[in-house]
Amino acid sequence: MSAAGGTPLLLAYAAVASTFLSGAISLFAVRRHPGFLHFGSFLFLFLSGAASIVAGGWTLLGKHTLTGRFALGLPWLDWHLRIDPLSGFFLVLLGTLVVAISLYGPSYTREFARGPAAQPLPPLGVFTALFVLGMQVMLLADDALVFMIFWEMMSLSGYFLVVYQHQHAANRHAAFLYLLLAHVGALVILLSFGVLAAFGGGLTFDQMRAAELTPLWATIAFACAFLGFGTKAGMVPLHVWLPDAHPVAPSHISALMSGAMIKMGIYGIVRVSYDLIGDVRWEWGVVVLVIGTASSLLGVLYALMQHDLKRLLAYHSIENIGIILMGLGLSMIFLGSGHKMLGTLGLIAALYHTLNHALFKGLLFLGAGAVLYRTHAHDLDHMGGLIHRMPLTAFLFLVGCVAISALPPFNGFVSEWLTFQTALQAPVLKNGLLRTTLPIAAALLALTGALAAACFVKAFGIAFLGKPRTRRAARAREVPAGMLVGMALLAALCLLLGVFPTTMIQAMAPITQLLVHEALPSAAAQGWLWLTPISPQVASYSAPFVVAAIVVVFGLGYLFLKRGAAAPRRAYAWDCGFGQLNSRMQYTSSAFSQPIRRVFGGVWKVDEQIDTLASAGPIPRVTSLHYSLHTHDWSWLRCYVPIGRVVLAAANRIGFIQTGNIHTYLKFSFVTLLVFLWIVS
Amino acid sequence: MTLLEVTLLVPLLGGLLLAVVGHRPVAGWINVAVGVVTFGAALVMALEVFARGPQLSGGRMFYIDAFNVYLVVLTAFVGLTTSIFSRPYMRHEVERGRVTDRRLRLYHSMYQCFLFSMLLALSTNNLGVLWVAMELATLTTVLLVSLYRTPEAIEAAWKYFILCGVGIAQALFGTVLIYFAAENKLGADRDDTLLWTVLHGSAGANLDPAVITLAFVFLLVGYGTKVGLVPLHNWLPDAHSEGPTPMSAVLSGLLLNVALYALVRVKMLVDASLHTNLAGHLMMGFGLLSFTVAGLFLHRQHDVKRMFSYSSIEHMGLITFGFGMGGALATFGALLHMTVHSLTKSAIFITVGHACQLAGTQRIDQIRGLIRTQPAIGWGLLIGTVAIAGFPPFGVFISEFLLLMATMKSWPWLTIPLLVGFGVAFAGLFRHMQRMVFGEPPPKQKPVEANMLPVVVHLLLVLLLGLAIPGFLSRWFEQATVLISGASPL
Amino acid sequence: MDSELTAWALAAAQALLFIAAAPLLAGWVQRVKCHAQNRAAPAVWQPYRNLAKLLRKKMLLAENASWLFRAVPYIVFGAMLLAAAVVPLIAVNLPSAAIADMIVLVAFFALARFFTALAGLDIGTAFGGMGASREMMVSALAEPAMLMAVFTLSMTASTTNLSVATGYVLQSGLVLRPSFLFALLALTMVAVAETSRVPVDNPATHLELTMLHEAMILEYGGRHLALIEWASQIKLMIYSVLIVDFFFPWGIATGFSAAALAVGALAVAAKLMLLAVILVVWETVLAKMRLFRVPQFLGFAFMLSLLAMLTHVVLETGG
Amino acid sequence: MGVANLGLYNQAIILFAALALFTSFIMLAQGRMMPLIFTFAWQGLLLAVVSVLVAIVSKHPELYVSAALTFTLKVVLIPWLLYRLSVQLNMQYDAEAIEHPTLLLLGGVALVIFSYFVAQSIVHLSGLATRNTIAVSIAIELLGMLLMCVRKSAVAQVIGFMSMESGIFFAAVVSTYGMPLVVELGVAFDILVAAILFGVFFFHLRDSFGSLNVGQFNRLSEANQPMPLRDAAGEHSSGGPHPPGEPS
Repeated sequence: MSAAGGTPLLLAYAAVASTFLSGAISLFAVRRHPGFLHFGSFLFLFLSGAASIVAGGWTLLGKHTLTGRFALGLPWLDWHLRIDPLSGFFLVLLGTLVVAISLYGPSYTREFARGPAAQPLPPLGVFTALFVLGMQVMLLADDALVFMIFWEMMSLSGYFLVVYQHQHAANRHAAFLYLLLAHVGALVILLSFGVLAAFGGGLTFDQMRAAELTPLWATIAFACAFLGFGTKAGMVPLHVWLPDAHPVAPSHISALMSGAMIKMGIYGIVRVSYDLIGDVRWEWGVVVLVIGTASSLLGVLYALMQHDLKRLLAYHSIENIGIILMGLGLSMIFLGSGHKMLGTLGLIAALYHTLNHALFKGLLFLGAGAVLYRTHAHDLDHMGGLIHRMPLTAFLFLVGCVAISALPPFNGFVSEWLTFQTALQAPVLKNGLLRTTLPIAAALLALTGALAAACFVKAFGIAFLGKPRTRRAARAREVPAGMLVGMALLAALCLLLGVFPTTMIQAMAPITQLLVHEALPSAAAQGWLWLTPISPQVASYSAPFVVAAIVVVFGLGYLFLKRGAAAPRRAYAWDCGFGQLNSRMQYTSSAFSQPIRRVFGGVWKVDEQIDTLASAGPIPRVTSLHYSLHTHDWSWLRCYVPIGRVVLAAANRIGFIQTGNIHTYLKFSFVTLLVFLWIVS
Repeated sequence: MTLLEVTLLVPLLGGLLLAVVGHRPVAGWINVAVGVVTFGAALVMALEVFARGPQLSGGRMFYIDAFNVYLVVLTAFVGLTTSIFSRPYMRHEVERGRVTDRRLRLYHSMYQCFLFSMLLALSTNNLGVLWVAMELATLTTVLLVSLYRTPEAIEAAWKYFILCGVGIAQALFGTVLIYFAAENKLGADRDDTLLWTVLHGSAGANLDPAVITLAFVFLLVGYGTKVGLVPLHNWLPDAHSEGPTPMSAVLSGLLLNVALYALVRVKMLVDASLHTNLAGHLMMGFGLLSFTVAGLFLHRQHDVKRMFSYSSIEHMGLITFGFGMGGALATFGALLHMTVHSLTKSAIFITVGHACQLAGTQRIDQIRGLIRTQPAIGWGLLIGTVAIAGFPPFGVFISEFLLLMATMKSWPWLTIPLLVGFGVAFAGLFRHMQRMVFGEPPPKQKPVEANMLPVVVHLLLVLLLGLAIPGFLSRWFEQATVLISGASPL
Repeated sequence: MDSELTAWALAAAQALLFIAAAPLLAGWVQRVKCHAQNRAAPAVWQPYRNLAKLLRKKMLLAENASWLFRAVPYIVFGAMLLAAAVVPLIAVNLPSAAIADMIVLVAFFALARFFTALAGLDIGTAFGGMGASREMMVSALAEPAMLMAVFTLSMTASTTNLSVATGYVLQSGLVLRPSFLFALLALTMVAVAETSRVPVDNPATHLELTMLHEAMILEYGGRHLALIEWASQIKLMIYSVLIVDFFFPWGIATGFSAAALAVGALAVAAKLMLLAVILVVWETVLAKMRLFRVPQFLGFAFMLSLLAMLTHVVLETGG
Repeated sequence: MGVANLGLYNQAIILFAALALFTSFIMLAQGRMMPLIFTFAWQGLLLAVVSVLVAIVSKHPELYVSAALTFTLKVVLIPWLLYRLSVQLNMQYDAEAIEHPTLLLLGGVALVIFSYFVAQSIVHLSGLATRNTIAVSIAIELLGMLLMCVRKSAVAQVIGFMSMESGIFFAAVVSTYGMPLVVELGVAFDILVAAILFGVFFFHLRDSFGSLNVGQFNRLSEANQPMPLRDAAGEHSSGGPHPPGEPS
């Protein structure tokens, strides 16, 4: 590696080192001086985040590909590290979130230092650091061993973070499920690497790139990788761990998990299928597209039924992973059938959405954390009216909602728009089936988008608007500045990436250059103002204009309508003559989603209980009425419960070996002996 | 007197000494001291061997090569750390009145004799003496298993005694057959014909296949019983769960290794003379069976020590599978796995011992909230389990990684049962683990005096092995791998 | 450069004309409707009078209305303004069309709807929530149908740019495309749902059980209400213009000569008047359907647009 | 070669081997305690005699040692030990009912055939005229194991164990003129210790179980033990649908 070019890698090392320091500080100092967590651990976390942003950005813009080695690991296999545009891109993503949470964390973790949810702080700091460390080094990994070590380290420290508040059985269950699926997934990934290594004759990624696979084995390798990484990414039907695990972790960790960790699954899929295996086949693309579509649709439908804010957000992660996968699938289809440019477009759309989702999902989880911090409520129906008490948080959360609902001018829209554009190029394909399925997938994507909008109207509306539903919500205060800064950073980025997509896409060119040796020259052909992915004739979008127009309307409104007009008078809303409106007359979250529940009947397993308490007397009149609604996940009931049953049944049957009767045991060994003697002679 | 003699004699004399003074408070310290001396001698000897290669000593009675020298060191080391742990542990048991002075004396002296017998088994050059030492190991531990004299303990000890006795008898028959085969190839000076160096030398190549095959079957069933391969494993959970915890630690940490060592030695002979892969296939089948069955058994356990003994069976199965598969990568992985497993597992048993004293029971459903009551124990148990479940950055992961890779290379479809096995075993371990470690502790649960030093040391070593294998160690492994599989992974 | 400038000027002018003409269309529909239901009809200018009245009115806000509630009308109006700016009314090839394509257009509607629904929830009355929830449900079903229909056109014209697509249809002359037939039907049904007309919604009613759109904006008054009303009139106009542009583009100006523009203006005016009459007939003969019949209605629309797409792929490109 | 044209000594060897095999059968069928012990002693005696004979035939003086070892252990020490114990535990008169004795004996016969079949593949190595006695030794060993498998009484099991040992010894003698001395001594030592330990255990067993009937030992059985409780399974992935993950 060239002397000047070496710096990004060194920066990355620096990032890793400071993450490590942050962990070490919490391990040794925090028990005695909790202050160190806030001003030592998180400080170094901040540095590490910044360093990895710089390192990643430098590599990305400088189109570097640098490698390094450490004499660790196996005697015949050093640790190979390498930073290239792809890993650089993901390092930037990770770093951004890390910076955000390191600003947000110090105030947020005070909650755990005392009060009802008091927990020992050192584990939190240590495992947060290990979690980030795992992801950073995993991104730098250039051989299967290092990759797997740090991949598992990420999963494992994630487990400790999920189970951090281990008093609740629900948390333990969630953590267990999470770790189980993560472990199995990791083993499947291992198999995929095993195939590549067997053909490439070595565990380093270079050897794997060189491997000449037969189509069958290539498909097997891809399938293993897709399954394994998909488990981490949370694609349907391997997603069941996600909505359990993400909500129960501390919120800044949930932000990291939903924002960064599941993206590592995407990274893995891209790395293995585009980089290591190399020649992508369109059949894979179809599978990825179908699974992606299913994930996005089911994800959002399940999200609609949730009334736990963080759980709702978790299901939206599944939805967005689905959208990313759709982009990848389209790109694979086009690449596999020889349309490089469109393949590149799909890849860009997918990666762009990965970054966007990291930003707004991080923002939303931090916002949910802020609400939790003040109201200690997970349930939407215990919030309400917060926009009056915590206006800034409300505003930032709203930004997140608009962005994730794919509404212009924010970033979520751009990437979905790119995905649409890719899908609409279906006519260039020879295969008639694909030509029809791609637009249908696009239409389902539209459905997803609309449902997501509905879901976030519900989330924001029920949580922040209307009247406070509980006393705690009524007494909430704005959160400390640190948390606001953390969220504001992400919100600003959401807007920026939404308004200047052209610049961003230009910056992402090296990635596609690296993976498919193609870029999108046309994207910026008309200058930064116009985004024209394919050609100005085919499609164009100009976010700056949108912002300008809305600003103009506000300006005009101010000039002509507001100025000079008398200050508005406040009055009570019309109460139909029933006396004062109170907070219980508002729509609840489940009421809001009830129409949609009726429309898409069979998607959920709904159990709905209404228990009324009637007073005794000649004419019993209902004194109290309690309505509860739980929606269960079919894939859980249909796939996982049976598997668990089978295992337990097997474990139950197997007991017969251990009868406790010595004669049986003797007979076992006697028979074994005789059988073997008989075999050999 | 040579280092080897020191390594062998010190434990023996220590055992005799402790047979006299074993009940005194100082006995615990003597135990530790003996351990220290043994370990020191073993280490220096290992370095010598490492410098000068294999060496014969004691009139060709003893043979030390790369394969067994690191096992000798491992045995001495785990023996030492366990003795460190057993001092406070046994004191606590005495206070609880579960152990009288006589039994304490018995315990201490038998502990050292047991170590002696294992070291003898490892270092001898004579297959016959190897057998004698193995039998001796059984005899010395039988009384340890029944130390508490509860009906369960007695029953467990009886089963252990009978089953291992029978198994070992088969092994003797196998040895006789090998001798038979060797004797009529090189009829001259009869006392040499059982010497490993002679058999494995040029002479070994042309032993009669039929006899050797027969012999291997007997030896496999015999030593396999001690390794704890399903379906010969039944003694193992009982013995582990009923005996005192230090004994469980050395049983699963060391004895199983030694038995497996014997098995592998024999396999080397058989491969040399047979030129088919019969032995390997038998071992693979056995290993895979044990691996899967033990994984299922993990789910149905109520007793924490019993659970971990099943996990030992599982890992022994995996190692046997690895050795059976042969090939440089697999063998290297298996050797590494032997090491990390015995380190981790003994650490776990040490922690479990303290945990049981803490909770006053071995029943899983009555152990709660360790991490709250005594974080050291809670975290120790948690991290130990994480390590044994094969999570990086611990060494177990590396060896499992290598084994999986090797399997993928030579038997791709066998990776699927392995995968399922790992998943099932993991679930079995953690579903119990979480309930013991996490949650709210029962009202009046007090911390106990615990010496976590051994645990920390073991786990740090395992961690080190996971991150980087030191040069000399890796060269040992490599030499051993070359010795066993005839090829080098490097 | 100079032509560039004139083009932009024209674009601006067209956008202004668009929003200026929107209430007129509404008024026309109203008037024709009254005639059809033989009631005394208000003047065509009535909507202007209403808007003026509302704009003059003094503001009255619910006591717990937040800043969001007051921001929403401007956002909604802005979104509609943008949408109006990109739809070719009297001339194609205007530069403003490049700001946004069909998909973005749909997204503008979604943006407006999103914030309207939030405003509905802000006050915390039961009606607001009800309206918001129902509106989101309906739109969730309408959007894919609409996009599907739009995709059919864009796949035919191999562009999603409105103006380019219109130009394509225009210069390819009269081609009988089955896909366009289905797409037209689907788009019309979606338009009816989206502009909250009978049978999906009834803009005239304030009966709680039937309200969708009205329920959300129930708490608005004064200039806010004016902006929102105006925005929904623009929306109606946009949909009508889209339909006539895509399926009957003839007469729309391709060059910027005064004559061409005049012709274009006249043509579109005529077409819109005709369309309004059809709409009125439709609204008069149909009755409003139950809320949970709406999904079938929109499902049928989606089916039609799917059919359009398939016929396009199967019959028209012979793939 | 048939028996007829062997030397007298070899014929004697074969004869005694056959008798030893017969004694194992007797042990298999013998339900009462004392005769069992005596039969075992007889078997030891026969084996000792055989090793002496082999020593004479093959001029291997060191076989006398192993003969002596066999005699002292199998004929004197162990039977005496067992006798003393069963007197002390006053069980010298108790007998156990063997279920389906005929079936058992037939099984024994089958084992003999099997061991002959196994031995076939290896006997050709042995230079001895009496090579087929290897089959007998294997048979004795397997029969000993069979004895352990079917007998309920601890003493019977010990005897079975010991007769396995003697079978192996016998194999060593007839196939290879015995093992190297050090091994023989080691083995003998182990067996001695084992016998003593068995003695110790009889008392423990009696104290904690009240009888030596090992058939009743099933405190450590897992077969009829239920799976861990439901709430344990609640931690497991088959814990069924659980309420949405909000803590509390």
